[in-house]
Amino acid sequence: MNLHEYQARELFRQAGIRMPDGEVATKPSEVEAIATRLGGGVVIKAQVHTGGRGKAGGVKLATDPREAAEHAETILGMVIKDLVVSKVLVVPAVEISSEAYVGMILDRESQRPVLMVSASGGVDIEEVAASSPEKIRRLAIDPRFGLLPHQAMELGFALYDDLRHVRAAAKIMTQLYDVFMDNGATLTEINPLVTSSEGEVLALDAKVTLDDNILERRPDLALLRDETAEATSEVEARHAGLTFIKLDGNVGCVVNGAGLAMATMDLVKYYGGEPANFLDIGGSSNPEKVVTALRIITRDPSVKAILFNIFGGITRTDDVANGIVTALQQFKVEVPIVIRLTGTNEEEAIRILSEAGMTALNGMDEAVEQVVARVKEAA
Amino acid sequence: MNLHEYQARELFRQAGIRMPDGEVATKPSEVEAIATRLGGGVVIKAQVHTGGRGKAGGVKLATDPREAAEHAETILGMVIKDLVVSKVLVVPAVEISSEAYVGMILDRESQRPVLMVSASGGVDIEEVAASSPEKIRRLAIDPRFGLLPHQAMELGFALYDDLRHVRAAAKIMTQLYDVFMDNGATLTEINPLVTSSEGEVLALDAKVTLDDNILERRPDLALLRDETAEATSEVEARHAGLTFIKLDGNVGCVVNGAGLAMATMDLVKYYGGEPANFLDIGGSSNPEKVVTALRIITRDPSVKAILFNIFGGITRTDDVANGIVTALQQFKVEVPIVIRLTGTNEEEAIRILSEAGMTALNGMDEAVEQVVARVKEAA
Amino acid sequence: MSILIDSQTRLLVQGITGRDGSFHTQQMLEYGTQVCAGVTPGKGGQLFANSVPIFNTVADAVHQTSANAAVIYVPPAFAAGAIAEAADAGLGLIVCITEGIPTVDLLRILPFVREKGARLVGPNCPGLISPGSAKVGIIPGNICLPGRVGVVSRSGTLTYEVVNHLTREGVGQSTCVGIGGDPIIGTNFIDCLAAFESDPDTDAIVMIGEIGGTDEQQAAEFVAGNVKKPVIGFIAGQTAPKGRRMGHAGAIISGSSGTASEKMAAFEANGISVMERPVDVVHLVRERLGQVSV
Amino acid sequence: MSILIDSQTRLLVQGITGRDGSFHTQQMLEYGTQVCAGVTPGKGGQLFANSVPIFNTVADAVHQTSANAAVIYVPPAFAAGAIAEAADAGLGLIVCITEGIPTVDLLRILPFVREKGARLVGPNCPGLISPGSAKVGIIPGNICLPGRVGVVSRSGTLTYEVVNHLTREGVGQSTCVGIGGDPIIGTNFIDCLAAFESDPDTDAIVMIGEIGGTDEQQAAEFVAGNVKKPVIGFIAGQTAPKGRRMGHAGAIISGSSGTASEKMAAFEANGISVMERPVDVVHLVRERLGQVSV
Repeated sequence: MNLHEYQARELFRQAGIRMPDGEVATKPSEVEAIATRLGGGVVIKAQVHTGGRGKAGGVKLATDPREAAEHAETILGMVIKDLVVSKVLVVPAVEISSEAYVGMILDRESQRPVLMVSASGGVDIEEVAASSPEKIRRLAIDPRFGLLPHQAMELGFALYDDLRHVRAAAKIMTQLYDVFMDNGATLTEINPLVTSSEGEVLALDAKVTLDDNILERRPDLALLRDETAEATSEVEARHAGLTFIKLDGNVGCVVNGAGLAMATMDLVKYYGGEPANFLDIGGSSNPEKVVTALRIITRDPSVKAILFNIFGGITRTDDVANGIVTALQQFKVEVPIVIRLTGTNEEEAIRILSEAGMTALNGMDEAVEQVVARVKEAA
Repeated sequence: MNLHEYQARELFRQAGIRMPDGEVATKPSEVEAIATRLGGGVVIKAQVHTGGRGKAGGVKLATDPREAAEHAETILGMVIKDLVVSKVLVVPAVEISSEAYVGMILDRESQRPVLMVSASGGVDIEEVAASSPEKIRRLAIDPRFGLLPHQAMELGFALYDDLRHVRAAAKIMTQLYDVFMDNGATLTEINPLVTSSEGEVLALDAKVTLDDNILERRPDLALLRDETAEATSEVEARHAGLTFIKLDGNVGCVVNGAGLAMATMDLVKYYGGEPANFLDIGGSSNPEKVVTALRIITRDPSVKAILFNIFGGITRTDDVANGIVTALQQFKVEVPIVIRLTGTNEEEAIRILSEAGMTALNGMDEAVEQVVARVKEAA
Repeated sequence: MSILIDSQTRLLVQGITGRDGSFHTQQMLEYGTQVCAGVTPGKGGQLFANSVPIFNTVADAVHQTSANAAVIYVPPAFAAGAIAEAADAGLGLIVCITEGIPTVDLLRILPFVREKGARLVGPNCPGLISPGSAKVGIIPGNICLPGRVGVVSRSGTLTYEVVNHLTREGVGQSTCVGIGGDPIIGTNFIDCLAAFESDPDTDAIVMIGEIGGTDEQQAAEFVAGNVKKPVIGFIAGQTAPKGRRMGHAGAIISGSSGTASEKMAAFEANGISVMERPVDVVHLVRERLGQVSV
Repeated sequence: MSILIDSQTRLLVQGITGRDGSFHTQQMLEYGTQVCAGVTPGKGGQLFANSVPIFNTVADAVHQTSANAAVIYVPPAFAAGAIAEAADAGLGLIVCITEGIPTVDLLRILPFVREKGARLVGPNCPGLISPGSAKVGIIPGNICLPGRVGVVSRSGTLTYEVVNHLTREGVGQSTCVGIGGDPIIGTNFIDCLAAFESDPDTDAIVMIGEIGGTDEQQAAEFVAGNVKKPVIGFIAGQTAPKGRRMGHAGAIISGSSGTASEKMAAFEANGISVMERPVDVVHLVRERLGQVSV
């Protein structure tokens, strides 16, 4: 789960990371008030879950409260990569002497959190990684010992010469590691980490991605989820225990298991179709999930046919069949449905479907070929 | 540094350990007010740094606020093992179904914190350890991983059968470990850990000893030091950077280094004398320390002669000589002083002493024999 | 004729009395797996299905029954602790089925598991099965057939799909291992490839990967250098968009890295036959085994 | 003719520019110790005493100078970190002089040191000296004499007292090690006894203990089972009261355990000659060496 910058800043603040003051606002008048309180120039930053907000005009410098309000007027309501900006963060403008990068990621290869630092900050770190990998220092941290003081100092010396800056950066790295581990993050990032003209080292941006699995244990973090920043159908799917991702095609897919769901999408493409979505109903079957899945998919006007691909293991195929029948009783599905079912309780499932006037196929290829053909017929 | 029970309770509370409510008081009227607030029966517990307060009458049960005030009257001001009781803790009386012991100590052998639990609580655990060691379960905790959940559960099962009690005890053990590690303790102990008649698991006592070395980093903990609970001369010595412990003899000893100080005391005894104190002036010499050392020792009327035993390494013997001379200018020392100096700057030291009309010996045995002889002359 | 588990495996089930644990224990018993103990704190002394003794702690269970492997069905909040408990009790193989364990718990516990010398499979995986000998986890027994093809996969149902094709065509399996789709897992492709390579009863290996990370690329390099047996590979997620997590926490294309095409290219460059569709597994295995036997 | 350090030791000083660090580095240089580098963050590039290069980090220093041992004089708040840094840089011997390090820091860092394969001496110890070859720490060089008696001690000045007696009587030392008086230390009596036992240039061992803990008792048992060379022992604190910390954090009699008499009894029971007074060291060493040569 991605956090907004203002939310990430709150976690940073709890860990003691030095940052300029800042407040979040939803109206230009609030922005004006905050700018007045802060005094001097301020930066207004759109709070959206996407990169490139700067290029999109979502970050603006204002020299006085009035100008701040004007910029807020422009930014609030702006659409950046399909997301509407409903909040802005207002922070004092800082005179910057240098910009560095400090980030922690979950590294699959070392199975450890990895701290990455670069003296070239303020730019897209993935570009730096691609073009000048030697500019990035990486350190895999052993959670048994945490980030040791000398490790943080060594990385600090990779960023700065001045001992005060080195110590301040080392401290911030330790705090960033704490944010990562204490909140179950998969990413914590400061880009840029700056030295101000007063010689302070400050985090000018805050980025945190949380592990979804931590949210059950941490209701305080779960509260940070901003569902207005997500597609409605994905939110609905999550509430029903499904994983749904909208794609650009026209073949709706309902599958159990993420790997099989991806393989199903791939097979649709293989047979000349285009998947309209990724949808995983998960391991434990439940007719209600199937109903929700069908409801979400049928809402998408580009969907011309729907494919069920169910390999019953823990998932009981009769539950899925029941779900389909129930859904069709609850609402009308205008597009053809092709059903592939095999595995646990498959005979019962076929019986349920045939009672409702439907048939099921046994092979995945066969089913995909058929659903693609149906879409072509519809066109 | 030993904490009072009420201070230890505060650390326990921060870690979330379940305990009965309780408040500290210095006057019977306060005790009465607390007992009224708490309602029902209360226990009034003397806050002193020594064991056996129960046997000494420092813990009393009161059935109502009036009786509580009466007990407080008795206990406040009571002297237990040379310590005056100036504070009492007032807690509600709890009906107890069982008493267990849970403690963490710093274990030298494993170089780890060791958790000890016993279903036989509420009694002197050292006695249990001596008489029925099989009744105590011990677990050395690896700080790289902390107290793992299954370890705590296993120990919980050693105390209780009921799963709710087991889980509650396991949680308390984890919290007790946190108190130990988060505050740099060398001992954290709950004796007794009880099950109440309502089925709760509660800490009925709280004992914490802090590592003196943590205090510089943790001013919040340093504030907990209760100098009224220590001998004045030992407090004065600590402020001057000395370690001083009063003993029962009549030969005052001023030594550099703890091992040499002990060996000096032993040698005094060997030659028929009795050391009046342990006093270590520490590694870095400083004439002011020597002055304080002499002031503290000469205040003790039982001291009949004073022995300096200084082996100069980091300690400069000339600094010590200067300290002696300065002290004798500042106040009169009525008893004979025998000085043994050797090592760093020893020639300069001898010059300083001889200018002041004193001589120094080179050998430790010789010096000790002489000081013992002086005491016998004085007798 | 298997890796990691066989008919000698003495299995202990952690969370045996839970909903999933009891259902799948029943399944494992029916499959013939030697389930010798269960653990549920507070239910020590009871019996599961009138036959399997239940203990309060893994240590007790191991002491009483000489179990040598554990499978874990406890809720996510307790799963990392359960893994540690199994490792601490000296179990050599720990299979964690539980989904939804906070990654930070795994980061903390994996070094402990490693120090104890245990092998963890999963978490969030279907477990493994050595057809005809033993099943540990949730892979349906009825889709498997004893034989000489090893299967290793990041996925659950996709594995079933592939295994089902093999079985229907009479191509049996030595062992099928689901390693799980999380970013942090105990046993990876390379571990399983190495085990299959040295298993005298495995002739060919099917490896089922997906988008995200670089495990398949590293596995491919490992194959080139260390695996003589034929390897047939599949990658799910050719049509997956960038930056979106495709169900599995590990299935996400970050930037330009972790794409299916990159992984398939790595397979081909290192002598791994690439399946375009799951169904292709049968003819590719036969083709490669034919090559080898020539 | 020594243990742990000799004329080949290439020493790095952590905290070389501090008050204690600079004073003792000067002393070590004068004694002839090969001090090849110093570390003080922020002073990298400078020179100490116009000769010893200073680096910002231990890693840099080791990389540039091939140092193989470190001595630490940094303040207590940074000392555990400095120990970890030295271990992480691959130094095999780390001598920590610093007094007052929170025990909890040591508890956390010791497993790291051990995993890195480093030996820590101390903390809160005077260090060690191999007379005539090298001195690492603060033991005064002028009281030592090259020779064949190994000395190991929990104490500082008491060691000097004993060594001084030996030297005055012409009994030289192979190495003198101060292991420190804290409850948690890196190197204990047994480690040093084992090293002296296998050092061909040590003929007899003097062990100076004190009240508190059971290290001396364990060492005595070790001597009985593993040490053929004569051992002469001393215990300070016969007159110490119970329950009071005698300066050293480790020097405390808890309950009835850790008393001097208990320790002296353990010495005698295990063939260790017990010195009543420090001065007795000379005749006991001579007596025991005489016995051995008979």
